[in-house]
Amino acid sequence: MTARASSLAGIAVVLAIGLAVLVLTPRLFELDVVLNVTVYMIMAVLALSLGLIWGFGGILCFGQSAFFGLGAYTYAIAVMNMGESTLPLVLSVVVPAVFAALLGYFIFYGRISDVYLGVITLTVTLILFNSVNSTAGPEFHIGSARLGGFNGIPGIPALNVPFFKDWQVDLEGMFYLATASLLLVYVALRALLASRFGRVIVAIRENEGRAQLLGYDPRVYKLATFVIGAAIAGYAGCLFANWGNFVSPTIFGLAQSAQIIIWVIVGGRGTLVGPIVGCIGIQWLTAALGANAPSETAGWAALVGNVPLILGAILIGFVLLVPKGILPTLGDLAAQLTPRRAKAAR
Amino acid sequence: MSVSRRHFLQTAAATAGAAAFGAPAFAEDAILVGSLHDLSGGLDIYGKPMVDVLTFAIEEANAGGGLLGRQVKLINYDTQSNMQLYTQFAQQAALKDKVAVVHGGITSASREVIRPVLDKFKTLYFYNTQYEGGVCDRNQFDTGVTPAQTVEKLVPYAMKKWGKKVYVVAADYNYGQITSQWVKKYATENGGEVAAIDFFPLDVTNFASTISKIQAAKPDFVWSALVGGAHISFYRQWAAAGMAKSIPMASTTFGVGNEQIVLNPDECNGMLVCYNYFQGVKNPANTAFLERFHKRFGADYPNVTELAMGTYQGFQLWADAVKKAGSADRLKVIDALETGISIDAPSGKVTIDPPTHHCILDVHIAEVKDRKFDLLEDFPQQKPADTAAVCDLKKNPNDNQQYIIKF
Amino acid sequence: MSAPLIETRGLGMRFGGVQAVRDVDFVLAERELRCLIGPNGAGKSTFFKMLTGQLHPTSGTVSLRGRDISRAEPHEIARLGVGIKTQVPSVFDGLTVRENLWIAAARTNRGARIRSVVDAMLEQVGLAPVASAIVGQLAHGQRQWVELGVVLSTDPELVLLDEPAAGMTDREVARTVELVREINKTKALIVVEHDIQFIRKIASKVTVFNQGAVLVEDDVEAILHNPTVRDVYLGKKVAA
Amino acid sequence: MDLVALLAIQVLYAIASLALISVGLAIIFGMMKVINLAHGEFLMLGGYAAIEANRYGINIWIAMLVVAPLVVGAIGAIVERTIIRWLYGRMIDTMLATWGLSLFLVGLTTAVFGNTTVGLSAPLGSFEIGSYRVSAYTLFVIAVAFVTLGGVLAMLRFTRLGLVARGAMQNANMAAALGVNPNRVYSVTFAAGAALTGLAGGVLAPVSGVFPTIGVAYVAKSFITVIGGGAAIVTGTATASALFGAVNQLATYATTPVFGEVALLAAAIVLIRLLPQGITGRFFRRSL
Repeated sequence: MTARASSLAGIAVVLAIGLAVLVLTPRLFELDVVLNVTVYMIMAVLALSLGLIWGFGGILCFGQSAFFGLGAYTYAIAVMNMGESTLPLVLSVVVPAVFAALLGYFIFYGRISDVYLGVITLTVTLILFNSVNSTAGPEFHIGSARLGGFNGIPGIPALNVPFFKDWQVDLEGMFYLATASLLLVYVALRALLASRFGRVIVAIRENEGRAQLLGYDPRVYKLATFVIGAAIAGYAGCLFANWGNFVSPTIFGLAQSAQIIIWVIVGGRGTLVGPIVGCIGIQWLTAALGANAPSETAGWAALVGNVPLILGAILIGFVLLVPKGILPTLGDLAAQLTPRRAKAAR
Repeated sequence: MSVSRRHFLQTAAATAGAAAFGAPAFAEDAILVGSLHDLSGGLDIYGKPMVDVLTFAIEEANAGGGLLGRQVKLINYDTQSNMQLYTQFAQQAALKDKVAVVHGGITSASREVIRPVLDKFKTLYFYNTQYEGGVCDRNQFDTGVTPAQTVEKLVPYAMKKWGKKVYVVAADYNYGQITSQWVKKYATENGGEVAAIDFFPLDVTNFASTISKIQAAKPDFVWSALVGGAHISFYRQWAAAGMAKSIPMASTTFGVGNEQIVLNPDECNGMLVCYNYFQGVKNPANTAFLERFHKRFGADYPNVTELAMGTYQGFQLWADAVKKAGSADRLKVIDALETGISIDAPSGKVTIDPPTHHCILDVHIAEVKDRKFDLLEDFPQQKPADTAAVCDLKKNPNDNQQYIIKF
Repeated sequence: MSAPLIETRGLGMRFGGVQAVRDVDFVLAERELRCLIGPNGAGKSTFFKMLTGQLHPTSGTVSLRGRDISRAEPHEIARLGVGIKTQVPSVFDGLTVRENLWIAAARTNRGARIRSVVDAMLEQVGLAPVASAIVGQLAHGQRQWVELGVVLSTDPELVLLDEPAAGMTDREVARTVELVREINKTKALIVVEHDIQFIRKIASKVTVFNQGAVLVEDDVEAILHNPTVRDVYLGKKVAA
Repeated sequence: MDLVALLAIQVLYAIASLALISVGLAIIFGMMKVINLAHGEFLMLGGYAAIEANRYGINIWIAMLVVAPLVVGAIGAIVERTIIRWLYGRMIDTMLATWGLSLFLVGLTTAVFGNTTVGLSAPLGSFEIGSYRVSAYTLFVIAVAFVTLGGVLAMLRFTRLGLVARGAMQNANMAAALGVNPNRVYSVTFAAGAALTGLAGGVLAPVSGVFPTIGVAYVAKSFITVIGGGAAIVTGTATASALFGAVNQLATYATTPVFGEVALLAAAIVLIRLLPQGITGRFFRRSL
């Protein structure tokens, strides 16, 4: 079947690029690039989690950062208490997943959908933000880990090889772990989407009523998708806490939440590579603009060196010129150039 | 494997370069100074003045022939009030630009993000903001004031002036939490009492119910450790309720974000503050500094803030140490700084306290008056007693943490 | 005798102040083919929605083989073997024809069986040539066939068809008639249709709805000659 | 007794300010289904407009009540023409575009005004309730909120413009049939929503500080209020503000501002769970 062949070819291309990044980055670039790429990979895992639940599950979650932050905080608190990172790693996936299961049950079985769902999830992440943000006092601690409020939790111990406490993952190891995680999550999601479950969630996104009239319970499928997305986001949070050895409440904030959505829109909904591309692109752009800030704060330099101004203008231009997102637009372009392949590419 | 290979390539390239152009060429490169400040996002009110002054200090240094005969170059990062970027840019500054020193970090949160990164990659770090004290790290120097230097002076002064009962409103983060404990300590030690301490996250803008709680408590004065743009609403709402006239206020945060300019005089006149630097400090160094600075940035430049002056002095201390060490090498510069280097800064004499890596400096109590500060009393050469109680880098050079000072 | 396939007792649905369906007693035997007719707004679609769980009746009960399903959710009823083709084609517009059928077939089949069901269904509804086309890009008539295929792919025991011939060409109508007969060999059907010629061709018992209630129930020819029916429905239709 | 009166004023004020910051968004979202993430920046611009106008010698009342809405309304019209116009019916895309716009406006404002802006202080002085002193401006804000909501209601109900707007939002073709250009209606509606937001920004400028990034503090709260209110613009905004404002202020009074905020958010979650279409999705259905 050509569709399957081209889809396998697509996975192969992505894997090839991923492996090339994995193998070549540390060999070709300085450590600072490696560290930057590490955080981009981690954020791309986060982008994939929303890419799944929104792009394929049709669930517009405005609070994906809630699960990301929960994962990061869970890891931080657990590892500071336990010292050994195996269980904390597991918890950083399980806690957000359980939280998502409860929240998802509340949402999907309460028939909350659409923009209302977006507001509920946004509200939840803001509650987390407000709550964690007000834990600066010394009385707020879980075990030996102080929550730190606005200041966050610094000095989070790094992951160790499971069950070998003294065998800690170093910076380069973190790069390999993050990149490999991204590739694995990508492949796992491709497999998930090719499975019966994956096809059904896409069908539910396309036409929930019809899917239900065929005997599928949309609530169950949406809930499961939501939980899977939360687990992935939580894992990304754990990696993030490891990357900077640091976590603070802004991880739950509105800006972080909106950012994840923007990665997915920019990259293209309904694709998996899109969110990755969108995420890395925006992250790179933000860092590149900030890294070249002119120190002059007056006149034209103030405009040119003004990060939000430029980033904002780029986003606006993007919506107007590339409304479908990068990946689908590239797909259309390719389809126009090679009309015969167009069908297979779908 | 990959590491050694990369190093091999670099060494090979460097050797080739040296062979072609002669090794001394490298020594003539500019000395790089990294700046990590928020120039956008919510904290830019603090970051911009700091970067302005750093730019100015470097331009001055270069106009005077540079350091060790080399030009100084500013590598300026806008961290956009984003913690993730602090990490990324600290890594870049250390690894890619290989700067000789990083000046930066505004909140304690950002400092605790930068600090381990620069420790790990062996890059000297200057933190130039007033903060809660307690950081003990041989790689870091702190040029801002800590509570023992300011709160200790301002609390008794205010109590003597207004009375013994104080109500504390503070920003809900490290600095606010710790500062309010210091206020409580000094108030009780001076025979006063703290009616209540209320904490507010940095994005709170509605203070109506707090204001009525204060009215019910009837304190002799209010202590504000509020911080940031949103908290300016407190002073506004306080004045709008007619309280500015009836209950006075003291603060060690007011003015750091130029609140005295943002607010109208009748909203904040008479408030007491205590800092290391005010534009009105009388000494020749300050007069000369202001003249040069205003020439560069215009006479209408709003105000050189406490944090900006901390940054200026931080740069000068570092520059002096580089001259003294005859090198920009990290360990040599640290050694030079640890000799207790001292400069005649616009705020007065500023000396590095070797055991704590903090500064011995003058502090002043001043009163807000018509968008400016009127100096009331000077306290020369205050030691960082709080940090000194827990930190001795002479004895334990490998100590590396932020202590929470118990008292 | 065992319970009928579908039985409603005193079924009613009220929307605010409007009684859309009132007091309907309706019985359908296994493998029966029944047509529903009635003017627009007579409550036929609401009645269908209550049979499939899309609406929960405000009074009365629906039973499927003696089991009360009045409060059941649509997917539960679907799993009991009820399939519906809605008035406006409801399909997965962003997916291909084959994927549409796959989703349906995968509900009741596993593994390689799914594919053979889909292939057979593509033949049966005549969509094999456009199997890889995106459904949203097909013509209205073709989407009707897609929906029929989707419904039949789950192999239901009761098929509800809401105006299956609407918007179809004469040839397509003829094929639909054939298909309905074919389906009726193994399954029960309820067909809502305005086209009397169509109903005549599938020749069955007819239930006439009017103003939310059952007006009369009889053979198709008898209905056509029933004066009351003429008045409320056919008469108007003819006049219109 | 003093305390009850004081608390009543504070609760009313919380409700009024919530309603003020939300009503413009309610119009833009409710009538046009545009998720305006730059809403907070519209408020911020209203504040700057009032401050700047006042600085150039314009009377403070005119600056807040006239200049602020006019300036932000004009900005809204420009934004609609250049950006939103191309995105109708694409709710998600409007979100990305207005997020970009939000960043852009923050950056632009910082570049133009710097970040040390002299603010406005509240006029009108204060009055006493027993042993408490309250800003008289608080009462003014409450009054403005009432008048604004009343005005919008009257506009929608009694004017031809309101009728046409409602028609066009429900069905663009119908408006076209009435001989009205739906694009015009969208423009005017968006500008009107922006103007009301500018008014709120101007009126609140003396209460909360004005600085480029203040918008973040407002946008989530307004959005939650609008969604909680449901389809009806005025009734929805009013009822949701009443609920959330009261919960927020009472919880704040009983505990801390953080808890007040959390209580507001929790109330929003419970509300949407109980009434998945917002308050006016269930009650006051035929209201505006």
